[in-house]
Amino acid sequence: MTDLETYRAKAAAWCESMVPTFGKAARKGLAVEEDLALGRRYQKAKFDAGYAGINWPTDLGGQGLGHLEKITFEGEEMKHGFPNVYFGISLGMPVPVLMQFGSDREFVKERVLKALQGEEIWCQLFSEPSGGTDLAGLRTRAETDGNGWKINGQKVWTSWAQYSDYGVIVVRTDPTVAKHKGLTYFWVDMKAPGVTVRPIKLAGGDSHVNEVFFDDVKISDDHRMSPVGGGFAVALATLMIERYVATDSAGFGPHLDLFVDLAKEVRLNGRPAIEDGRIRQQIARNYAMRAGLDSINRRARLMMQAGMTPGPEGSLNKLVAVRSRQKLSELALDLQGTDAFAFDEHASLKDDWASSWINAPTGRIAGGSDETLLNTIAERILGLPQDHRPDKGIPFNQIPA
Amino acid sequence: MTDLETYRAKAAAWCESMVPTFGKAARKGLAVEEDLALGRRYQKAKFDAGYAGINWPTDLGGQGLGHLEKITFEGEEMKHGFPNVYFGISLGMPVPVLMQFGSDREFVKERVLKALQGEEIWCQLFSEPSGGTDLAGLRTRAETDGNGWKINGQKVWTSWAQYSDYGVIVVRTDPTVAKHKGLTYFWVDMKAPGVTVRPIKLAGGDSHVNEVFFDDVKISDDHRMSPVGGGFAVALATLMIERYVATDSAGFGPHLDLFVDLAKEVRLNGRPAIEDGRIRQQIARNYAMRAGLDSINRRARLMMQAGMTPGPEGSLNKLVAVRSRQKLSELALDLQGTDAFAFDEHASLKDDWASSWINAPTGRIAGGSDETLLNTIAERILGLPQDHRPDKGIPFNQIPA
Amino acid sequence: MSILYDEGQHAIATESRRALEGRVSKDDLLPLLQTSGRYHENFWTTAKEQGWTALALPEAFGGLALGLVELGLIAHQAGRSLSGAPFLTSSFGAAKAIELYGNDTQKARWLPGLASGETIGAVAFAAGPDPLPARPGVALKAGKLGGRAVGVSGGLFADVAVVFADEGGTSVLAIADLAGVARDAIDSFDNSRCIADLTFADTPAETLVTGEAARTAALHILALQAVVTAHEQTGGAEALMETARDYALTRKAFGQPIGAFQSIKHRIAELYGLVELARANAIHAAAREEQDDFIIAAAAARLSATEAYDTAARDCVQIHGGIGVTWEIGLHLHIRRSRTLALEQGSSFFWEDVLVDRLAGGAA
Amino acid sequence: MSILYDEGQHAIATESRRALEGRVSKDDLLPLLQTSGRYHENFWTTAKEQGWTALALPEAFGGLALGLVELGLIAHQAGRSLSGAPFLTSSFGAAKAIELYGNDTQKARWLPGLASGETIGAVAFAAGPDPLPARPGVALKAGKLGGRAVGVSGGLFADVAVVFADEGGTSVLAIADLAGVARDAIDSFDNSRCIADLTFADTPAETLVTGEAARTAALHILALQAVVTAHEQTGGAEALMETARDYALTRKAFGQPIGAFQSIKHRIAELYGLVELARANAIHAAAREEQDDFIIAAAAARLSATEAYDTAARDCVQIHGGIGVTWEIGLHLHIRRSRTLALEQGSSFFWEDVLVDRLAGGAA
Repeated sequence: MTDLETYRAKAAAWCESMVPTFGKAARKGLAVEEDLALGRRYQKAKFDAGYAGINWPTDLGGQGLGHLEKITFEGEEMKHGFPNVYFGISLGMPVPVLMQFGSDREFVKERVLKALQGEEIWCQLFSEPSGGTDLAGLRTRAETDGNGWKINGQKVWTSWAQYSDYGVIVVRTDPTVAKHKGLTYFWVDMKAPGVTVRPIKLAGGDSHVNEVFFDDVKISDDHRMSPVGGGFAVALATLMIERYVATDSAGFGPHLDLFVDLAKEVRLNGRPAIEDGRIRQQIARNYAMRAGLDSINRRARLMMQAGMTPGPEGSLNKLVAVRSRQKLSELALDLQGTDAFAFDEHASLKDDWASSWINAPTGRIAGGSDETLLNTIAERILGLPQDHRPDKGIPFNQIPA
Repeated sequence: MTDLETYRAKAAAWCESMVPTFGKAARKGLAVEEDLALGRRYQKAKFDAGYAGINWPTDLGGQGLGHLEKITFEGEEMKHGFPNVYFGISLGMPVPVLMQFGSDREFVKERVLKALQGEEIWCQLFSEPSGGTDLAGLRTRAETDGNGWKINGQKVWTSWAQYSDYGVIVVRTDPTVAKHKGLTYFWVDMKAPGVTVRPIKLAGGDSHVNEVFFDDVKISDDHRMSPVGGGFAVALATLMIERYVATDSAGFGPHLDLFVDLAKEVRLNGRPAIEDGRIRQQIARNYAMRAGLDSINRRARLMMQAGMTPGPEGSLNKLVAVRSRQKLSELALDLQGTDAFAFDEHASLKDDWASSWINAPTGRIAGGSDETLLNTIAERILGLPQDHRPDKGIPFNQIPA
Repeated sequence: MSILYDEGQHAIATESRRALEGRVSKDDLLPLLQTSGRYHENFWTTAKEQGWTALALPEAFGGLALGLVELGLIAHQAGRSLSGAPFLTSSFGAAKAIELYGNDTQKARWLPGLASGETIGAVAFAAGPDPLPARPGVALKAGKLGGRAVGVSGGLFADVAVVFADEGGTSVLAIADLAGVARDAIDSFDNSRCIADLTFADTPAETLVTGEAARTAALHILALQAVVTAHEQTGGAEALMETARDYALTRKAFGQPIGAFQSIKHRIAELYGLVELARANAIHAAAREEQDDFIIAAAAARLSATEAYDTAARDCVQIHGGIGVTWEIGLHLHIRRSRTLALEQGSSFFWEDVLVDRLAGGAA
Repeated sequence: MSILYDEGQHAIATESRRALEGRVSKDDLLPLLQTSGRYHENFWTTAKEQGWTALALPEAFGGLALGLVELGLIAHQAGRSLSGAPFLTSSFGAAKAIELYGNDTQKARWLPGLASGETIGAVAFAAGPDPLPARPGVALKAGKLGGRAVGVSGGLFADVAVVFADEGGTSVLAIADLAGVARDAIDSFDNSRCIADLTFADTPAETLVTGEAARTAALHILALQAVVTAHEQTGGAEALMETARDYALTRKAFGQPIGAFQSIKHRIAELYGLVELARANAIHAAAREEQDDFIIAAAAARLSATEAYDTAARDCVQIHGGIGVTWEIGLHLHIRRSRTLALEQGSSFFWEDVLVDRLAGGAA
């Protein structure tokens, strides 16, 4: 066995051992708050076993291993449905950015350790009501206030803000310059006076995203994580990290095997559905698409292993996989006919077709809509021109609302 | 029987009687020039029988009947594959525009009569190499020359120009104003000195379109059919007429019955293809789409009959039907496997899948690409904003090339 | 569309639209999702008051003797404003089965109530994936029904059901009073449809049609309902297309309305095409009720309408971005409804097969 | 892609691209369309000179002992520049059949010529719609072949064919010298493929495999060829995607490059996605030649590649507008080739069935 295979075997064994305490069965029927509490205990267990911050520096509580060990562990972990969803964004984007750009290193170390152990959660305050795809168009502002700053405005779509202790935030500090030049990046205490979090209920019924209101929220200048006016670059760095978050060729929906199983069970036009060309075509096409994404992902891993930078084709996963998951889930409901009506709001996206279907629109929009992803591919990879943007280069406060 | 049913029956009988002389069998193996000569005789026969210019005024040689009689006759006529393709554009757009905008009425009458009898053919000189979808961006220019004008420049995609006696043309007479304001509309003698026609061979092998070069072509001012600078409006009127040219829910390709027949003949995965869900799905989806288009067309006819203006949904035919014909033709080839290789360049689009397939791209582009049609629907019907057009309002000679 | 609506029909469209827009709103509909066993009573009261329940039934039994074209107009408007109960279609289906295949006693017993809307009808043909099973899950024996009908829309409140059942190996279309029948409410993603599993146990039932004719009759009833549903789906798709357009005109990104971006405007233009094709096929099918080609026309209408509503639901949300997936904006009411209606009268797979069997002369 | 190309493999890609770009152009290829019975001799000479014919064959018979991965690299480049003859795939298929299932005498007789390219091989399995018919159209009886193999790519010039035939009701894979066999050139939409109907009449042939094993062997050969073809299709799709991008950058409408319109730029971005998925699957399949899951990987590669090339051919022309459908610009060479390659190793229908049979454990 290679070192990595040994590592995988050990990780698999540990994950197995956690199933009785933290697995799907243990979580069944828990209210969100109870599940979160269980999640914090799971995160602590991960930390104690050396599976938290796998590729983070040891002086900040990490394990000092590589990206490959991290995704190897995650590959094993995702098989069991542990309650780790509350920490995905926290440890995925804001905390790494804090590690990179936080100025007070003692403070940083303390926060990172608490986040790794599930004691504290961080959120990321980027999107605003006025512009989902247009990050640089944000309106939340910070004005100087003595030696510090005073924040006013509103963020939206902030995942897990209701359980967060801290957040990273991009705000406008200068409305008189072009829109992407007047932004600055801070961290904020989510429990500070003037911060109000209001959960947003989503189409599928859950409420993991929030509106966050800032009403004269005062912060000192040591909360600043970018030069004044230099926040856009740090925000982009955060988004780049987002790209490397685990991919899933099933589009975060059920595995194709489950569709094959369904097609074997159900009859269509008097024969098993698996014999029907329409179903066969969907299975074959989805298999080919997912196999392609898997090969791209495997190649990216091999490249990282060889010390190379993976190609831009990794960006296809989200676009292609989630969009096709939506249609496949619809088809699975069609196959079930009137049996499909029975619906469990708390069923898992990964093994329930109705749940996968009703949450698919959220998946397609979160982390970049299809249109945004296509623009990115066209412009960044293929060198095609940017769309017309009438607000380009115009001082922010002169752009018509 | 209603009057219209009587009319249809009579038209059907006449068409039947023409089959021995002008039908598919009679045309088989003819060179293009021979087929054109046959076509001229057919057009004369139509004129003599009272089926040319059905809805045109009687003082110009027409029959003075309605649009309904016209499309009724055409419905019968199209069943037989007569050699009428050479006169479709001539009598469809330029000659009607001449009737409407030609100033010398004696001249107009003479031309219309000759065109109706197949003696003369008119073409329409609009598109230019620099801009397929951007009519107002044309560069061919006419400068004043004594009392008349002198034309220089190049047109392209001009159907049947090589057999045309006359053409209508839009040219730029003032490059110093915004691009759609400096255009003027003329007719030209295609045999005049300085006119050069060069056929363009198309992907499918035929050459019905041409490049036309104008080199100091002199015309007198009575050739003018619009105010100076007012040519864009007349050009648009021509294009509006184009919309009402006969529609075909088969996208000008084979009827769906032929696909059903094919699916009954061939076997797929060990069973007749007609039993395969993939094939059934294509048949059903195409049937539903075409049935919808047919219903829209029938309703438009009923509205005209009732003296009303048909709705804008008639514009869907070209977009939807031709695009889907392309894929259906591909599938038909797939179904034939290695039998599909045998290819007859002269086979008919209406009953040969390979011919339909290889000419489909031309069909999708001619008369407005998908993108242009979608823009038109979005802007004209739904009121969505125009795309960004950087050249809007800028004097033509100041637009960067 | 091979008919032109006449003045009376235009009036029905206008009047029903006005009535529904005033009385049904997403604020009423959203709470219904979170509980099973409730429907939008105001919607159903409106339907009864306006005579929509009576519309397509014979005058002799309190009906208005109009037809599928007129009922389609109502269904279109109900689709636009998201009707709050499934009975318009299910009661119509049950009533038509009784009108076409019942005897005078049966008609006299059930049709007046169904016409007034006081009686609610259900149609229980499907067995899970199969809208018209070769071997139904409910059996008729000596005038009594036994077995389970799964996922019956409106079943929770229906007084009478037309049931597709098995009687000693042959099919039978039967009618049953549901008074004593056990119903289990299904918690569905679209709860105002009042979907229930019906458990028949020695339930008295009367035969309407038996044998191969029962299958033909059941398909005819299903097709009638499918045409009503196609209008409802087209209405829903149309409303979503308009919502998407309105949003694209007002919402700005990068300094211009998002409707100026071709990815958005072309998507909406494609929806326009799907809606118009669905509309044309739905109206055509409604006008062919009495003709030989009715099943073909109904299948085409059903397929176009399902495609239009499914696509519009997907795309309208996508055009809205984040706001589109919030509970409060209520677009998910259409997402849910589009899927319910896609399943209720048989999936697209079923109608594709029905259509192709007829186009190909019965192959497969 | 589950392998990374090594340095040698990168060199093969670069070198073959350079060789082909210098020697094959649309000006050579266009005239070949208008006559049957001619191929691009310079392409084939290059293939022989560069050792591409020998690439994946054993050293003992003059081969270079490289594999499908390397041959795939060549095929990708041939697809980019539109190869002028089909023999790279057909000779490889015939050679592999002989290498894997032939005896020493057969190998010694045929492989050296196939490796040098002096001998041209063909594979005659299909009967019209069926790439691997249950009852082949050619029969083997007492060591002689009779019957007609329809639409054999390369058949017009092949010296030897591997034939899937019927022998008294069971399948057989046989090898036949084509010296005396009658060939009728097919006038096709892609004439440089040298497609012919082969009429066998008392043609001596030797058996390679019989019975169920013959079918398995034939599918394996078809899969090997499909993987080579998938690379060629991916290359063609990639070239079209790049052509579309380049055109969108230079062509202007309404005062800006048409690539600034989202309908154009998103279409090209979608092509990018299709090409990368096809590439990933093709390389993966090539690397799985010796593994249990080879047929699955080959089927996935084949499906992705066909979709990518078909779509790229449709869209690239559409993006070009009128100029795209002219004879001279030559995009129709890709339109034609995309369809030829989609048909040559069995249509997508066939490979969908092959794939699903395996994923579902042999159902249907």
